[in-house]
Amino acid sequence: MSEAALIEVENLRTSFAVGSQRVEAVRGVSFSIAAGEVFGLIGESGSGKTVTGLSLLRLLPPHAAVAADAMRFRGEELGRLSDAEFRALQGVQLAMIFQDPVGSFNPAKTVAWHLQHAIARRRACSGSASGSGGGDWAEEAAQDLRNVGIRAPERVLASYPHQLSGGMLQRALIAMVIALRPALIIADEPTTNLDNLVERQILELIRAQQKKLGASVLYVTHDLGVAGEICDRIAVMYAGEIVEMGPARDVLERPRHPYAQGLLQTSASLERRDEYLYELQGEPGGRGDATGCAFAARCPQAMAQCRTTQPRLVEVGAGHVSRCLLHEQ
Amino acid sequence: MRAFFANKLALIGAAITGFVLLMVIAGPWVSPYSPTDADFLALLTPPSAAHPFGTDSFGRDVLTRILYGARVSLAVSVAGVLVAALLGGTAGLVSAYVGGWSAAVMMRIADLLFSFPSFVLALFLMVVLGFGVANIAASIALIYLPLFARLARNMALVVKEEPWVQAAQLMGQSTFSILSREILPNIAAPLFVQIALGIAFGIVIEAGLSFLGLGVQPPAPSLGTIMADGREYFQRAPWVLTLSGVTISIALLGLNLLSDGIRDVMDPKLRARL
Amino acid sequence: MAAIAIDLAPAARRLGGMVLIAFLGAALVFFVMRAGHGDPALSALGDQATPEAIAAFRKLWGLDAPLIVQFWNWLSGALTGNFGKSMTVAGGVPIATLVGSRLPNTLFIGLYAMAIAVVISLVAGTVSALRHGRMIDSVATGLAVLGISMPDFWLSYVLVYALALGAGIFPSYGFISPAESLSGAFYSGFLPALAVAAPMAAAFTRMLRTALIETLYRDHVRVARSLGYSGAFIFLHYVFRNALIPYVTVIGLQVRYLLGGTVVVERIFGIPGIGALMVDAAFGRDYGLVQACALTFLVCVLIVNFLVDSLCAALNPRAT
Amino acid sequence: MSIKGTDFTRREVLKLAAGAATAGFALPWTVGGAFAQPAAGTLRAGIAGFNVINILDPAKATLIPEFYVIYGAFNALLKFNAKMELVPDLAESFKVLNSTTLEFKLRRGVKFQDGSDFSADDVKFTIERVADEKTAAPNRSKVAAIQSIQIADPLTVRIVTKAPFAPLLNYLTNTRTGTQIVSRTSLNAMGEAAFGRKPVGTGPFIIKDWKSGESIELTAFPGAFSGAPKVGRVLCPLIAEESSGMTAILGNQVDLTSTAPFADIGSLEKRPEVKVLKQAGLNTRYIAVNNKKGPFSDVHFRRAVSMAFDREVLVKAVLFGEGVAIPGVLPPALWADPKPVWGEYVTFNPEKARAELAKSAFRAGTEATLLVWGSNWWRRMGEIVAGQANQVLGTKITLQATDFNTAYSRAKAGDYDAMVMGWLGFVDPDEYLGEIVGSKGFRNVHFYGSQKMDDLLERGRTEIDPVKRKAVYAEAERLVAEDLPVLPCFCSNIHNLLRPNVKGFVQLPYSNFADQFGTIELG
Repeated sequence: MSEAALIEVENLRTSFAVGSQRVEAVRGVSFSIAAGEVFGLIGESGSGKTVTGLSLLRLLPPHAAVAADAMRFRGEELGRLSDAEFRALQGVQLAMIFQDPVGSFNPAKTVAWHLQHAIARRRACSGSASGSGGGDWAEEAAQDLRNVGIRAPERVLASYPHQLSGGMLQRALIAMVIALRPALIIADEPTTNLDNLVERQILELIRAQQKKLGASVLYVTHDLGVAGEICDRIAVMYAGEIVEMGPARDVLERPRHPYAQGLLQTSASLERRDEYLYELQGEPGGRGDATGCAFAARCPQAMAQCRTTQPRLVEVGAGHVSRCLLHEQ
Repeated sequence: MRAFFANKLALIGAAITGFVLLMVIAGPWVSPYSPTDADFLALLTPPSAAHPFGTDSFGRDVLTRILYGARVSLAVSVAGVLVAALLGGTAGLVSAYVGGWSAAVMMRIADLLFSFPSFVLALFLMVVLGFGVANIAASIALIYLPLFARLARNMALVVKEEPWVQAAQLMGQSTFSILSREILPNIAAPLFVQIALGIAFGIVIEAGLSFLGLGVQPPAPSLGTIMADGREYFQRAPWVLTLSGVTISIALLGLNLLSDGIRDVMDPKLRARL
Repeated sequence: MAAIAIDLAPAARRLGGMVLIAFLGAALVFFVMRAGHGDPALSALGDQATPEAIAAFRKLWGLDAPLIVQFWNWLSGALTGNFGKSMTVAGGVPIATLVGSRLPNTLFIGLYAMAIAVVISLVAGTVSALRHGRMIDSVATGLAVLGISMPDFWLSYVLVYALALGAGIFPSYGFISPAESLSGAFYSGFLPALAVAAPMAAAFTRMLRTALIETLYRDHVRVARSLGYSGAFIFLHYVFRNALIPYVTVIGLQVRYLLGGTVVVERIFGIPGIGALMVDAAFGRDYGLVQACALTFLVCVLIVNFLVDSLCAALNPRAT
Repeated sequence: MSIKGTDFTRREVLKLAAGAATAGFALPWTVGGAFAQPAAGTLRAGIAGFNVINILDPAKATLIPEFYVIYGAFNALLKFNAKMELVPDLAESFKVLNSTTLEFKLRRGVKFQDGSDFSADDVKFTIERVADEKTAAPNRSKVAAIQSIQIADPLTVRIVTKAPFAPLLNYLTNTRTGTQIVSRTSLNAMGEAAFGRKPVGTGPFIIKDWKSGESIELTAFPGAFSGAPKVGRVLCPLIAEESSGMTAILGNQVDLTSTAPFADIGSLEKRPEVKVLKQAGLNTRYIAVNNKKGPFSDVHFRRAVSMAFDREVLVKAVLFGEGVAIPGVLPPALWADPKPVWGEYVTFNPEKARAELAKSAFRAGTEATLLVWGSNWWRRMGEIVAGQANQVLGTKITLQATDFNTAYSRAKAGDYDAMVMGWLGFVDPDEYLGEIVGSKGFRNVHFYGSQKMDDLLERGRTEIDPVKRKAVYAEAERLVAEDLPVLPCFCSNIHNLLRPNVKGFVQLPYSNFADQFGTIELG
């Protein structure tokens, strides 16, 4: 892992207590994100990509257990921080943009209230006047909204969440997160609920803001097209594991793992509006034998040994790894 | 069902309610005493092996009277609440689904009844209509009628818009069949919870009225009349008021825990989190 | 001006509806009361009433007029604020004076009970919601259910014997009107208010707990966490603030039971309130007084409902 | 995946709870302060078991709690002393001029509470007012026998009756008679309605403040002819429930109560914080029956039921021993005769009861309704009578609980079979027998009319000689036990509870109260 990495995760394991059992949602995930890099985490629903993000931010409920060999932010081990110490990082260093912009806002408060408190928090953390701008929070809030492409910030500021459209709210939410000037933004499918046109705008917005602030982004999505547009590097997750990781271009143009290939084919098939949609067989996220490859049961290229041997991540290109026995042959 | 068993309080409530019901149903048969046969040689004897709850001012076995009394209290309450649920529920359903001015009038009447403080309404009716079991049940019914009407109406208004109801409408199902087959089953759960809660509160109303001397006709015992009686000689024989009071609390505790449990189990949003 | 008129229209309509309901209720009371047994003359003149005395009494109070005439007389008086005089409970005292002197006591006990219930439920509901599923939640929930399971008249007795006659901390009987001494009213009204409050506290606690748990898991709370806001800030602005609407609604609904409960404790503790007055009036067949008390209760419930609805509307930005 | 993230730490929870608690409790408890104890020199005399006082004009009052207060604000010409002897009060002396004329010498220098002088004119005014039909006084019948009232001089008044009228002296006492002397000038100045709220008498206490249904406040009248009271102020809370009266005195919220629950007398007598006064009271409790219709119209049926219940059991279970069984309607205390004659039909005897039933037109299985009302002990009375009668006779007498107003209006209308009934506080046998079983008696809701009884009662009214009069009423009582127009049950003790520091209260059997306040001292 490079010295310049903003965040490094090694062997992250997250499990949930369900009844008397524990269900593993993330099973040994390792990655790192460099400063200013957009890192994509791709997979179907239930693959563990969202849990990975939430684990990083300590936002999981009490019945979740998070363990990792290392979780370093700017070289500092996050696991060693107390809740109070960690809270000092939340928002101002590590922030998250959630999937559902409508639900992300406190319905009883105006957009202005949200921005005001976000700005106040940043100022409190960065030491009163030193933050960019200083001055009146309302001015700054309006500027933040303008930055995310809102033309009439005064109206939006005065509005309650239910009075705004989803796209507008997502912009406002991004503005709120940006107002905190975090070093790492975890974006959890922020465009899923939006229509196509707005999705493009939001993506551009995130990219632009990220560049402007020099922030890193952990972009969680199931949409390969989106990932290709915004990400520098990509990790494909399946059943709680990273099955392929590498530069976005490499992974999307030459996927090596059968699952990644399947995903890509589905996506392409969707894009071409094929009469017969290409589909991965089997239950999404379903795990095969605990002893073998998680994907074996659904894998069109599965071999006998796939069910008995756990594949390891193997280097398949420059900075490109994949977890498949095919590569080991 | 599993969620229900996971809810310990609900289980305790079910156990208590079951026990109370068992005692109320079987107790009078098991008891060697009659609730009305007096024994003037054994007035106000303290609890003993022969009379676990002691005797009252007539030398009657207090435990036996409580068992019979609980039966009366429960019956009065159940009757009142069921009538309220039936009439109020129907009124609410009809007004939500059919509408029209008669429905509007029904809801205004419900509003009117709903504006009376509950116990004031009951008390007033008892004084004017006369005391007695039927009138207590009627009072309880009148107190609960608007509640059920509103509940049924509000829920039916929501369910009415559901696609399967719309589909049934398009398929030309009769209004009655839509109400009974499509809407009612989907609003039944909260109604049941309200019925359980209502029965508990009905017992309180009965007991309160009887406690003030406005309730059940003597010599039939009810929990309230036993308590009222016990209050009169509390200094001398504290067990009568105390034990009947504790009994009513236990019965209510069971019913309340149970209805809480049912509600938790039936509320999927809450269930996911508990 | 026009704009204001438009804004006021719904409120005026509501107000009109309230007045209508109140008078319909009073009419109901009027006719039901007269359909029942009993005779005010017997209450006023008592066991020694002679037929002549009864006839004179009926004439004096206009009870010999046709029912509809009596109703009209009452209604036309009531609409102008003249509720007549008491027949049998306080011979000749204007009913408005009677009700006016009693109302503050009932309101005091009611509000006191409400305050106790709110305080208890805020603490118990908050703690059990935030620690839900754990020991303290079970204890608090259990206590809440126990509270509902103690009918007010029974709890009154327990309190009198435990805290008044037993421990000697509170008076066993009697009430000092808040008009006389506010601290005296708080002190002497504590046990009755507590007896009324307990079942309500329990109901409020359960409602608050449910609403808080529900809100606690809404997305916006997690978002607030992700921004690093403090627990107290999040609880106050994100959780509690949004659980407030169902909580306030339930408080409004409970007013019906609250006012009912005051009737019982007023009698047991000897608090001169509207409830006790109405019981006496009903027993004495003091028709006008019963109607006035019923009307007062109705108006109280309607006002509280109106306030609660307004508060809910104010709390809920969607309503504006 | 529905993973939601939030959890509050223990410390946060505690902080929030503490915050909520202080926010809430700060409101009521900042006032704190001590419970205001009434000033020294105030007697707190609780009227327990009643909470309605409707009017305090003696001519119009009917309820016993009204008289509790009237006793202290007024005087009558006569009163009873501690031995229940008739003694002069506003009169200085009286003498019998002839069988129809009484002459009263009035006390000199008596002032009304408004400062005006008391004279013979007020006596004439008072009694004529009660007798006037327009007043519609409930006690009119008590003075109906009076032909004229003559004022010989300002301090001498003669009362002439149409015929000899034996009860008259009793009817001029400060009891439930309505003949308490009111001030003509005050009443005329104030008007009837205002006088009913704030009456003016000669008694030791002035009615200062009256909160309907709550309390009555009295202040001492220093100019009272009976001497200035020793306590300056009396507060009479109206306590609806007798048991609340008891908890009030145990909790030191009152100093004195007008009544006490029968059941608790035994245990209260053992407690140091209260003193229990008790004696046989002037009252009578019976089962009123409808002599006009239903099974009770049959004298054999009445006798059968009367023999089917045990009055001793009633005393034990209803009164917890606080009273005596009686064979008629007269309370034993009225005649200082503790051993009345027990006739056959008022003695418990199941055998004879069944034999008597056989003689009647009704059989086992006969249905009847017994109305009960009021506090619990009245219900218990009905329960035992009905229960025992049903057990012995096989009848089906059911109870119907209701309130007094309903019960009494039904009784007056003749719409009942039987009801529990009783009267208290009267001092003349004619008030009991005459009104209850006399054919014109207004308490005769039984539709009983017997020439023989009426003749006896008339003799009782006109017989001035007390010994002969007593014999007449003894015969009337025997007739009651024979005809059973009502089914006699028992007479109960009367009780007052006092804090130990209350001195000077003399309990009288007619349920007196405020008449003693003038002599009460708080130790």
